[in-house]
Amino acid sequence: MSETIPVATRLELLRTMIRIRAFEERVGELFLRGETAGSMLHLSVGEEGAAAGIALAMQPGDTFTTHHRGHGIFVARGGDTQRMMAEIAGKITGYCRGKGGSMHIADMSLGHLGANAIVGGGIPAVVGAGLASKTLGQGSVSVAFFGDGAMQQGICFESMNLAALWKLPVVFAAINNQYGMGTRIDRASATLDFAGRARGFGLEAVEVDATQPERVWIAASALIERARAGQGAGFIVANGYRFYGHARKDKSPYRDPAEEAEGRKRDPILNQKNLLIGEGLLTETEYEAFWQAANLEMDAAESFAKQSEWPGLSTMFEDVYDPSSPPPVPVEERLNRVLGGAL
Amino acid sequence: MSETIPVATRLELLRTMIRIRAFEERVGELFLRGETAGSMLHLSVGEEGAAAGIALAMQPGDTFTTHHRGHGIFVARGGDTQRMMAEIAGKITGYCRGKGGSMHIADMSLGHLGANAIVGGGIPAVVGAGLASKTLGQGSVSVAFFGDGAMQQGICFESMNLAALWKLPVVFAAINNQYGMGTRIDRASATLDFAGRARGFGLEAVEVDATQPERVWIAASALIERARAGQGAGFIVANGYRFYGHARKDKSPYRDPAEEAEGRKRDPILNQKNLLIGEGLLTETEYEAFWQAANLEMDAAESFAKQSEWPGLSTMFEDVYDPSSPPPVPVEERLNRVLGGAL
Amino acid sequence: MTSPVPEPQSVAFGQEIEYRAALREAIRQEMRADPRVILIGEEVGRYGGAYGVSKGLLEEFGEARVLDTPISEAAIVGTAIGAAMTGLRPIAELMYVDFAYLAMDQIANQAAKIRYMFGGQIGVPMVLRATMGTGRSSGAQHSQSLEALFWHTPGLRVALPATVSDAYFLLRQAIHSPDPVVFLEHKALYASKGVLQDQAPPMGVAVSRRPGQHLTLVTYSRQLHHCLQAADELAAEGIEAEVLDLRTLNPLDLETLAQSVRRTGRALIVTEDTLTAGASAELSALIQEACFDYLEEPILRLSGEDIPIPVSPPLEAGSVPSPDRIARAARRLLRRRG
Amino acid sequence: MTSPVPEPQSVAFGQEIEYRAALREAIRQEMRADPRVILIGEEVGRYGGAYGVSKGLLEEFGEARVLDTPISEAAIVGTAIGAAMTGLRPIAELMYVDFAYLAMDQIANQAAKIRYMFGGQIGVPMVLRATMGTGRSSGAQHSQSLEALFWHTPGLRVALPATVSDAYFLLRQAIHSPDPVVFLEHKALYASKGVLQDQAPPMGVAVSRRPGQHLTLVTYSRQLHHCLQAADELAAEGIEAEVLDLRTLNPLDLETLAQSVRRTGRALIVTEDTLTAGASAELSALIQEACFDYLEEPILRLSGEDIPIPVSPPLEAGSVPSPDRIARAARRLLRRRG
Ligand SMILES: Cc1ncc(C[n+]2csc(CCOP(=O)(O)OP(=O)(O)O)c2C)c(N)n1
Ligand SMILES: Cc1ncc(C[n+]2csc(CCOP(=O)(O)OP(=O)(O)O)c2C)c(N)n1
Ligand SMILES: [Mg+2]
Ligand SMILES: [Mg+2]
Repeated sequence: MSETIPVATRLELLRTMIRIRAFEERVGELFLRGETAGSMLHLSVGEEGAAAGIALAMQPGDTFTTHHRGHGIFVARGGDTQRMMAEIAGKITGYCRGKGGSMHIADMSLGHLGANAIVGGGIPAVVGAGLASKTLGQGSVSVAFFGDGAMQQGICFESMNLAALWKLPVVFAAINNQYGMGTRIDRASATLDFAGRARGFGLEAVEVDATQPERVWIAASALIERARAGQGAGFIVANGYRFYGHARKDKSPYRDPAEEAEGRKRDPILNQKNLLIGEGLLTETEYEAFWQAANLEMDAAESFAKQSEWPGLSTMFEDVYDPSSPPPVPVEERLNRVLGGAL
Repeated sequence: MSETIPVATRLELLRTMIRIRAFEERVGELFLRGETAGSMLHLSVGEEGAAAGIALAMQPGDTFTTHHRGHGIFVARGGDTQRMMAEIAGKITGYCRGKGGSMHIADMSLGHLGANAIVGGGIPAVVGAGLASKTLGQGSVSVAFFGDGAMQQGICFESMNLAALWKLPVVFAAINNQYGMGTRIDRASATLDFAGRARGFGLEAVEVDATQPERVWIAASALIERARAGQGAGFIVANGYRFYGHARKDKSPYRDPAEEAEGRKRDPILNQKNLLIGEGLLTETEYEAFWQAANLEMDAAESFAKQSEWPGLSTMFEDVYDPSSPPPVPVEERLNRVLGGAL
Repeated sequence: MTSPVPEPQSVAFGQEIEYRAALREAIRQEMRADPRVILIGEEVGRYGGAYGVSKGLLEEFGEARVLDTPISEAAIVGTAIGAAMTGLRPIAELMYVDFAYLAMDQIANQAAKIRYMFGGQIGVPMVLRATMGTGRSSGAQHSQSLEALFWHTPGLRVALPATVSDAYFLLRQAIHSPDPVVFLEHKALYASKGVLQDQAPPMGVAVSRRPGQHLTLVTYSRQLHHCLQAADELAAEGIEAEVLDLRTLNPLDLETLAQSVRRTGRALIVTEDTLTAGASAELSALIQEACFDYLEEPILRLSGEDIPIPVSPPLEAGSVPSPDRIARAARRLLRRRG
Repeated sequence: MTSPVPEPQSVAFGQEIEYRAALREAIRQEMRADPRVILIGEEVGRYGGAYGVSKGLLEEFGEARVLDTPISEAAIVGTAIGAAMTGLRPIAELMYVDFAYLAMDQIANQAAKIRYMFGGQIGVPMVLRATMGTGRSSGAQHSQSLEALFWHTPGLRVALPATVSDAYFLLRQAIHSPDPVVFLEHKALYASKGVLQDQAPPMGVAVSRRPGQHLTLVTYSRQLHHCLQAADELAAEGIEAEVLDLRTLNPLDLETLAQSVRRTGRALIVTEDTLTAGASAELSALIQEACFDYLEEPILRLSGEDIPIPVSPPLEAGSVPSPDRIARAARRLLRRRG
């Protein structure tokens, strides 16, 4: 297990987390102004350490699935923030042509097998991706990202067992932000030792502090490379805190204000900044420059999303089936056929 | 935890196991002669120690669900072998009026919430029964019986977590006969430490040798009484061997003959017989008398089943809904209405 | 979390209230009347329900009867089944009906079949509440209308209240049902308001929400309101549409339905679920069977497009029936042969 | 477990073989032709499949391509989905279609919707095989016919082969499909025999299995054989029934169906699934819409009773259409108005 971490990676962790937060804050604003599509927007502010730490430990060609709070992970995996923002706004230029929105962003070219609005729904796909990697000798690892809430979904354990049984190049990554919606983990889970639970399914399992992104990166790298080497599937739980409510408008009345204040102090960005500044690897100016660049990037993403068009009504019928077969017949056309007397 | 076991119970364990085996052998013969309903019949021969040991540790009023290999458990819980055999034969006098067959025997008066043909399907119901017991102060414990195969079904773990989280009077009982159909457990499960897996969900967990029924009884009693006392839900895995094939006609070509021969030597009935004879608590004559009584009981059950009637065709429409509302309209009657021009 | 003995508080009959408040009051009244009634599901307690239906119930009835669960849909339904078989009267909630797919074994292989498989020994008196439908751009996994699945499963009752009074009374009736009831609440209706009447017909009775002699609009749930709007538009043009609210699909009031269509000779079925093999197919088949000799025109179906629900607002809105599209179809139905 | 290079063995075209052998040969041919094709499910390997379909495939293709799984239906389907998205062409097997209820989230919320939700970026080229239907007194949880669920789900193809040739060719076509195909094999057909033709029409083409001018019997899967028997009986009485085998519900060959009913003026739909909101409802609605002006008689549905499937043999047999009941319904359809 490598305990050393290149300086470039240490800086990249910080830069990535800043980009994630800038992205999340920006889409949060758009949401509040009614400029995103849909009633739900889940921000990963506070959890950037888990996303950046694990995502940067992955290699090009690796695949992954994410959950409803998955923007940050994809930003860290190289997602195009313009197309992401356009998708969240429901525009035709978005990753999914406006059909998927915030909870269904995907990008096959970057190995993103898709975000999922079903808690736990995207987990077994990584078992399949791991199987394909092994069978076809692709050399890739597949990582499932999900929240602590998914640790109570049966599919999570069926998937773990399969991946471990078949020694697939797969890693399960639970981002534990202490809550599933309004339910604190100790009111949802009979035990809080998620790593122990995963060991019960034959996984190499490790628990890390998500607010220390370098520790996340080191632990994730070890698991991912172990899995890639054919030594078995792994599990990592990264513990952090959800700074905002469950969805953007939720004020989390179910959380203790003292707990919240405490939780928000555990900021992975500040932790990493202080670490790097402390070691003389970063200056305040450089830190500010990261932010400026991130904000400029998000300005561009925002205007791209705004200037993009809505999808045309007829696109609705596209993408149900492969383009080699005809699209579904619109209801309107069915009525025409019936009333016109034609078939 | 009580390590003492009354002599009466020790003898009752033996008598019960003999009745189970006599029952299973008998329905197996009926099956081979084509005198049972349905293409599937799963016998628990070899596994009587798990059934008797756990079932006799339960109290009147306790409830339970079973799986597709559940005859033995219900015999041990007091099931009427005549009505059981009639049900297996598909007759109107059976427990379920011939509608359920071997895999769906149930008896509310004895707390049998039902056998299940879905592997794992009956498990969550005991969580509900435990909840009702706790909420209404019923004082009962609910036990889910299932095979090792169900240890790979997600619903099993969701149920375990809930029962542990809410400290319900519930016990999960896995009867591990080493195989799920043709698949040996080590080809189905990434780890074989099922008790450890259950602990990952907050359960008090214990592993026992199912071919030593007294040990099963002692362990089960402790778990059941602990659960009844409100100290939390439990898990017991009882390890044994399936003497016959998966279903009555399966010759288990996928099993190593040496393994089979070895497995069949681990006979819970002989173990218990030898134990009791060795301690001078049983004579060969008394042992034979248990068998004679059991065989007579099964003769009576067999003739009851044979002499019973098939259900009349119209019973098909009964029991879909509560009798206070009308039954479904038969297709025939629908056609009459259409063709008669009446509604 | 325990509460003092509840005030003998009466419901706001005759007043205008929200659909979600009507649901809440129904649960509250039943929980007060019967200690066996419990509410179980994700976020039903502290959060008060994803759409606020159960706000205040945890405070009144305590944690033993209002149970927040982990995210384990299959176990939630399975737990409700076991509880219903052993003396409780559970109201289980799935936050979105789309999640029923995670619990379908418990719903369709267990709850629906237990009475039958066990030869009538016992029923499963539980209610399964869930949010359905489009209207908030929630995407393909949070916007479905899956009533046809449940209707296709013998043993399940299916209720789809469209009005405040039905939200209240059908839910109370469902809680009293000896058989499992799938109770589908449309997300676009939670904030809708209406006068809570002091009574409503039982399950299995369709209600004519508007008389009319030229055609019958057959519908339920949110599309009732679209149909009523369309009927108003049509009335201005001299077309009088009867608007029939089925309220429950199982039991179904085929008689009222058949009588109306026999009178008008024209039927337009309006549902929000995916058209193919959906609820409107069964309704069309039933009407055809019962009214063959009376039909002036083909029975029409206006339902959701045969596509997953897209997020983008214009696409989502365009994928299900609207008042405008209903009115247009109705006009064409009357115009074809003069 | 690895095997020598397979013999270039040709399939038994022109010979009589069993339905299950036809399925096996289809899988074998595709696995030989394309190393990306894998078979995954419970007991598909060492056991050779619960109904013997995959006997010998493990020996030929090895453990890397014929994968015995734990009893984890949801994960089996989910794994197939992920594999299909990353380069494999999985054939996943559910031992009984009743178990689809355990995997419905993966089937209906994931496999069916992935192409759409992700804006067409990728499809899920997988086949989901499952055993359906009555005939072996297997009870309420092992005997269902759930094609309507899949047909109601946009994004899924649905195939229901009735003949040996269709078992072979439709399965090969399904493996080539860029979209997920639910492939339903009737348990009462596995041991049936027929001549394996050297070709069959593609998915989406209905086949007239018997010409006739008096009425159209519309069916698929096992009920095709019941319909053909009934048609023989009827022919002896001078009634000529056209028997239409739909073969696939999605895509559906509505044109052939409509043409036949327009010609005969009478349609009797025969399916084994539960009648209410089942496949026969959609077929009835479609025929009514396409043939309204041509119908001499109401469209009839002969389907499974609205009950769970009972175990007791006389009840099970009485709960689904039989040749005798089909013939009787057909006679009445022709007799009503002389
Ligand atoms: C199957 C399913 N059940 C319930 C929900 C509703 N829901 C969405 S997010 C969420 C909480 C998830 O908690 P967690 O997995 O910890 O992720 P987090 O939101 O904390 O990132 C719930 C209950 C859902 N989307 N899918
Ligand atoms: C959900 C489900 N999947 C598969 C099956 C088919 N099946 C019936 S029994 C069985 C093996 C079960 O093994 P186990 O749980 O160990 O019980 P055992 O038969 O060994 O008693 C299988 C795969 C089923 N009935 N239900
Ligand atoms: Mg969380
Ligand atoms: Mg076993």
